[in-house]
Amino acid sequence: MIIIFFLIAIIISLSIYFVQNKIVTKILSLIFLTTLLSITGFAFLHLEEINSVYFKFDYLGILLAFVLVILSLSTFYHSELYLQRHSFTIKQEAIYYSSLIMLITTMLSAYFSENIAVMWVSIEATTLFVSILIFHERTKDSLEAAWKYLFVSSIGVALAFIGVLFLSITASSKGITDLNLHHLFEISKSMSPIWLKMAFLFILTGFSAKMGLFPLHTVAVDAHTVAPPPISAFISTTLMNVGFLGIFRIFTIIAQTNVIHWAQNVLIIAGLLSVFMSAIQLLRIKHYKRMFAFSSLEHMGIVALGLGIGGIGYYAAILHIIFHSFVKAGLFYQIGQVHQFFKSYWIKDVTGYFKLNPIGGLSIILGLISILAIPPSGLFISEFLIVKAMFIQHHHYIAIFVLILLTIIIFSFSKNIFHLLYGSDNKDIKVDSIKINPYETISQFVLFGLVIYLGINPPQVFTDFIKAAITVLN
Amino acid sequence: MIIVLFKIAILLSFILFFLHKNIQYYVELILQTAIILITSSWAIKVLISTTKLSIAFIPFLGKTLNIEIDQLSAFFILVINFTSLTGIIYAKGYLRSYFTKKGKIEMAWHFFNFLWLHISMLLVVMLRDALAFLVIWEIMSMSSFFLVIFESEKTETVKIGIKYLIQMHIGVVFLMVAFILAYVQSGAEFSFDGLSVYFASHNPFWLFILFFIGFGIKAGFIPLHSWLPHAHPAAPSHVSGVMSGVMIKMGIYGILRVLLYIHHDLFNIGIFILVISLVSGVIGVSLAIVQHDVKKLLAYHSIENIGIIGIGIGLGTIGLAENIPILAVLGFGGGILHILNHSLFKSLLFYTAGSVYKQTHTRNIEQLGGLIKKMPKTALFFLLGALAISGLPPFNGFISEFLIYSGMFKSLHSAGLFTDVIILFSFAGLAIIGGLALFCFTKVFSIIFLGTARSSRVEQVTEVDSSMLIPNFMIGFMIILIGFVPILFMQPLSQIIALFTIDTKEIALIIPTLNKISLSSGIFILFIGIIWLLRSWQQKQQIIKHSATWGCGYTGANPALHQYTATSYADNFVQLSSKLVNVKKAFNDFDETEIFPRSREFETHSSDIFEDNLISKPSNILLKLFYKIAVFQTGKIQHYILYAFVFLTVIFLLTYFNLI
Amino acid sequence: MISFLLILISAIFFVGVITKVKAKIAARKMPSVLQPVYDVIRLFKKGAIYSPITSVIFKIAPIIYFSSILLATFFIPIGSQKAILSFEGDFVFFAYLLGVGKFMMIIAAMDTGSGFEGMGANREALYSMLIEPAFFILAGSVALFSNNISFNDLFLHLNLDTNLSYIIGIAAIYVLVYIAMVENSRMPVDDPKTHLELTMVHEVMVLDNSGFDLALIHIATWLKFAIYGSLISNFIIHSVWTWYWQIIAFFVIQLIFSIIVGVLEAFRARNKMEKNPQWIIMLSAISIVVFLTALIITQKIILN
Amino acid sequence: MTYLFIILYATTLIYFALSERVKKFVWLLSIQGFLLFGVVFFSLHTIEIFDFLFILIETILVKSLIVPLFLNKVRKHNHLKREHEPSVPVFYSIIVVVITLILSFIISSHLNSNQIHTKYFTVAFASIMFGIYFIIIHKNIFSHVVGYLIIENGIFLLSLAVGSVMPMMVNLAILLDVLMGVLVLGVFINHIGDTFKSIEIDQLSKLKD
Repeated sequence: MIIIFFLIAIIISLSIYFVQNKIVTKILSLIFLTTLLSITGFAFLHLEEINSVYFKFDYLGILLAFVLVILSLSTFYHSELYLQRHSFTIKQEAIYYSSLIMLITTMLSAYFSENIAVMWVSIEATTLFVSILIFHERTKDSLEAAWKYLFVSSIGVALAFIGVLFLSITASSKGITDLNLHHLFEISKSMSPIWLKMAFLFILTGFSAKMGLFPLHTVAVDAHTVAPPPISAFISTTLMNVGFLGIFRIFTIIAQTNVIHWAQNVLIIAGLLSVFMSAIQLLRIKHYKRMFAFSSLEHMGIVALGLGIGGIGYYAAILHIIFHSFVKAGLFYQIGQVHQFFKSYWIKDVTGYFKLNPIGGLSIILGLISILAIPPSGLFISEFLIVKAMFIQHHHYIAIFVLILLTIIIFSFSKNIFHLLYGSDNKDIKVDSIKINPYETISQFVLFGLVIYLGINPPQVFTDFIKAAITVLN
Repeated sequence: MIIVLFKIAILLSFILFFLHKNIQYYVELILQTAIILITSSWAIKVLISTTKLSIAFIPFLGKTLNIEIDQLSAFFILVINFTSLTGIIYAKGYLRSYFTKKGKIEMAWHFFNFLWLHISMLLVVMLRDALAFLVIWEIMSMSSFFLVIFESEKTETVKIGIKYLIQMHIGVVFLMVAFILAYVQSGAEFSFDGLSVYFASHNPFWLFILFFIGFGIKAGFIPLHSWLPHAHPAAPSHVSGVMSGVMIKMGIYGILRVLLYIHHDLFNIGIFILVISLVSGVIGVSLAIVQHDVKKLLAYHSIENIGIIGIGIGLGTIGLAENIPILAVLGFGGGILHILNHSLFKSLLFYTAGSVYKQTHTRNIEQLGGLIKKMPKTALFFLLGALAISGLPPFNGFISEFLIYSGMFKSLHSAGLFTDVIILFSFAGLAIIGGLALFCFTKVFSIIFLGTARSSRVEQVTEVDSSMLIPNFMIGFMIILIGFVPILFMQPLSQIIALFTIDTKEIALIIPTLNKISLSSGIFILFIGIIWLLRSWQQKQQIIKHSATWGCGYTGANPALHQYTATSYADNFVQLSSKLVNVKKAFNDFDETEIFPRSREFETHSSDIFEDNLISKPSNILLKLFYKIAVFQTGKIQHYILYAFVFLTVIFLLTYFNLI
Repeated sequence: MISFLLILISAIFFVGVITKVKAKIAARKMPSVLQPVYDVIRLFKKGAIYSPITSVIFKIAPIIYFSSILLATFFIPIGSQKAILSFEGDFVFFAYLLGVGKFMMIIAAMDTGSGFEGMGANREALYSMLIEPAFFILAGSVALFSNNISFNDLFLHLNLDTNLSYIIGIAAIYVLVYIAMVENSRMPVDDPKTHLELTMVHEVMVLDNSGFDLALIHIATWLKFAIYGSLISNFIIHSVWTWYWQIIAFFVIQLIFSIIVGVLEAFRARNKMEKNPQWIIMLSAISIVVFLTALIITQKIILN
Repeated sequence: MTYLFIILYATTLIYFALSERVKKFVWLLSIQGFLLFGVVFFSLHTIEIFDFLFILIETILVKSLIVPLFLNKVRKHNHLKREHEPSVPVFYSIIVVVITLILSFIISSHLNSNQIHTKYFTVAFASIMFGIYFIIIHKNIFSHVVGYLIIENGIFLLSLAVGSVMPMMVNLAILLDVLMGVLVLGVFINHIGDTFKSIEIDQLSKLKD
């Protein structure tokens, strides 16, 4: 079934690439979105079922897939706006759409892949397509960023592969030749801890490039700087979820053994360092998209901490990564609008936005509140749960340290955002020349509102899914 | 069902964004009035029928969230409603000048936040579930933050706003940690009621300190106050009126609410509260004296009054601990009554100061003077507020201070040695605070309203229009009512006190005294009236001449040149307490080569030593340090790879040596 | 009621006696004891001059000042003669009532927009602020000592029998005398008869008052003296004495008090202005000693 | 016999550390390819034709012919003669290589689990570590790609260490990785060379804070 989806997707993207016609592109992308929707629905109906050997519709995969669907809809919408407002050749647009479709497809296969190797291959593939998209604007900076992203991700993927090999070493000793997760589960108890540790260490380090976690978080930041806003929205949400999933899968295997405590400590170290890095780097920030990128680093660090702490931390981590996806995407769409006014992402150029575009300003304010995990944002609930978990597990000092860092992040983040919103009116900008339709902002409001709603009053099915997703951990 | 109306009113707040500029205000007014009516009806019901109210509100994280109103909540609901009402009425006139500058959405955003500040304050006192409380608490901070930065054209305002935001966040972090610790160590439900389980089995002191810091930042106890003197001046006056009038009281509410659950080892807590409050009172008012910005001055006075409230609460707590009912009753009684009183006269003062600012466009009192002739009503209301806040009879400020005093004096004999010494210091402190307040408000009133103009700003000033005077009349009425017939408020007060201590018969004992006070106040007014009549009768026969103020024979220059300024008025106090208030004088002295001296400027700046040394310096050091070490995003690929390599090796080694 | 009348009567002569004593010591020809009364009557017959700078505050202030002090006299008992108004904690009301009067006089002085009066006003404000604690601590210690918190009962049950309690009495009287000096701004805080405005406190505040207002202010000053005098007398008069003894004692004490004031003014030089604050704070220190003594008497501090 | 090839492979690493000419890097890469073929060839117990062909393609064809030739094209296209001084002097690099080798020997002997063939593991590990080190010390993105390839070779050896029981799919994955990686990276290098007129990393560090 899912194979069919892949085939359709590949066909669509190839035909877009070769036909290079706006209308056809639109139609085909709509078709693709419908198929994406239908495959996700299909997955929802066939919970926990193995599909075509290497794929499985498990709870976490479906949750993230739904996030992917929602964000794909909005991203296609905003990509359309983005491409309208910049003058690109039809060829470029075709490349843009075809690679975007391929990116979504590969990400979906990464979500649903039940075999470590397949997941690894799909993640490898995402690197290729996303770097094409990063390079979309064909500027020097975009070239540099794309190169960095491509190279460092490849190194990361190579490292991850080493981890996979280590895993297979102990697996093969138990007579498991394929790397299907459910097989690995069965033998996980009897795996040799030393190899598991090596495997986890390398996979964590490797996929940290994707997840945007310390140590390989650096290139994701550069990618955000130059990528088109809709793509940045993707890189820092669904693609990071892909990396998270990669780490999460191996973590679930380890969770069956007593290596778990070691693994959790490693995750805590990585998480703390990530939050610390973003806290200190945000003090020097000069560019709005980089600022958002570093905040993604912070949130990924918190997610890692959530996994590392355990207990309700698991639940909170999943909750957090989902909420973060929505909020961060909304912010990137909005910063795209801001760019319409100021033609720049540099902090020094951008100020007094609230006067120019009040509705956009409101959405930025709402996004700020949400991303800083200030109530009523749902992220507050998840962060609160993580802190609670820290205290329950007697990680008091970690909790205090993290809270201090978060305060510093709030300071530098809000300082820059309020510089964007308020401050001296810029007379040189002709507002009437810019046609921002207020309705473009609706998608952001919907995303933020969704986060608030899911945080304050999550529907039963949502919580059940998350609970089911983490049952393997405890 | 009334709760439904309440929900509808809350939901309707979002309509504001879709309305036209001119009707936004009225819709806001209607919504707020509706909310006021609804909540007040609940509060009054609770206060009349001495029961508690519990209503299902909304689903929250799977559970249903209840609105719970006991006497304490009811009292605060009424206070909040009254001040918010006056605030919104005052806002109409005050905001008129901004209508042209601000866009539709901006105005809507302002009104939305004002409404939500009101709603969130109400919910803060009505919710018990800890998580919901934290959420609504932070919403309160956020909405007030956006109200503070209303005049966001000034970058200074936004800076101040961010400082405020950060400190509020630190406060909520403390609260969160406190709640979590209680939850983790007691395993009870995650709410205020769960605290009682913890306090029953543990030593309450340290957890209470956490709560106190969390709430104290909002209340503005020294040294947690440093946001307050900046935020209040920056905010528009109707906002600072509401913020200073009721929002900072939410901190007091929290402290009282937590105290409700502590039943043992109260003595240290009482001492702690009392000491902090005395410090806040004395230092707050001392710093107030040296301010030239009228709203900043009033902000420091809020700190002082929070101190007085704290003194009452602290004494009450000690009374509970030492089992001296009279001290408990009158301490809490005075403290809680002072919450109401301060909300009244502080908002009155902020509104009148705001009117002055609106007409003269300056907050620096050194440029004002003689305004009583230009805006007499405002002046008289300011005088009323000044007398009341100085705790002078026959106004309301005196009543609450009197309760605290008589509590102290009555319990002197029965209390132990240590308590006696504490009480000694408390009433000495209270007396000093009273004296300093008198000093301060004689200064600020006479510099703003009396004498002659100190700058040209004052010339074209006229009285503000009636819509900005209505709230003053309302508040003035309340002030005088409490001042003259305090017994009206004793019955509800006794119910609130009953939450803290069982035997409230002392409150009955105080009734005759209060009657006597009302009588004396009556006689006082009577005397004034009679003598006034006598004089006007006497002056009918005599000739009344008008001539310039006696100037030691010299009448040439403009009297404004040699009349007293705020600086010179405060000077002899500044000399006394130079260490504390550290006023810096900027003046370049004459050098002997200078035969014909050029014109010179003389100006003084006061700085808050607590803010400088406890807040600003440490945080700046930390930020500088972090800024220095933030060098990891070098832009060179090989460094990026290096991080991964180092990470791998470090983890590997740690694992190898079994460190993790 | 009786106590009220007695205070009024003593008030009439008080200032006269002081001037007489001073004149006697300076070996000058002495005016009649009733001279101040004549002055006041003269003032009542006069019109008034108002500065155009002044506002309604300036007109209302003397009236409020006078009425506050008049009302204050209502709270003062003499020996077993009850005060007209009395309730628990009435001395708090008493102190704050005087505060109202001060407040009004200060802003009235500022109202004239004159440098001199501003000077006087803020000195007055500072000194009255500094004197507050002394009064309250003293009242507190007496309250602690006699377990009563209204002037009536306080002095009724104030039985100075043990030796220690005499210390209280004496110290209290000492403090009260000087509080009276500060409150009425006499020597050593202020010299009413100086001719340099720069060194005045109270006198300079009323430079612009005239006629009726000035008369009120004068009478208020007498009353203040009388009030403090009767407070002092209450420490000596025993409530068990028969009423005529009490009255006689009262007048004697008032006389002695006024003579003391006169002598002080005659012999003692005025403090330097910047010395005044610490001198006033010294009074608070002494009253703290009184408080400690009271603690000893009530056996809260056990000494042996 | 396998040992000989492995030792030779190790020596190539030393030569990598030694050499400064970009051309030489390419040569060494192709040599590594041949050596890898040798390693695999002699480690195969029973020659199944399909396995053999696959290995042949993977090592000889891809690793020692296609990739080096392609890299050479890229090198010519960007007129790369000699690498600038690496940030660490050659002398130290050699010491590092030696240390890496010794370390990897120690580690593998420390592991000596029966689950892997430590003889491969040793060199594989050394090669991976050295690859990372190689990237770190060089300032030129072409050399970075070379380092990447060294790592890939190491991974190839590692997969051998895992044993021939590994599924074909994994080998496939490596192949894809190498080809995709090299081709795309090469294309990008050319792009960069055209746009920046140089492929020194200093040109490529605009994006930073």
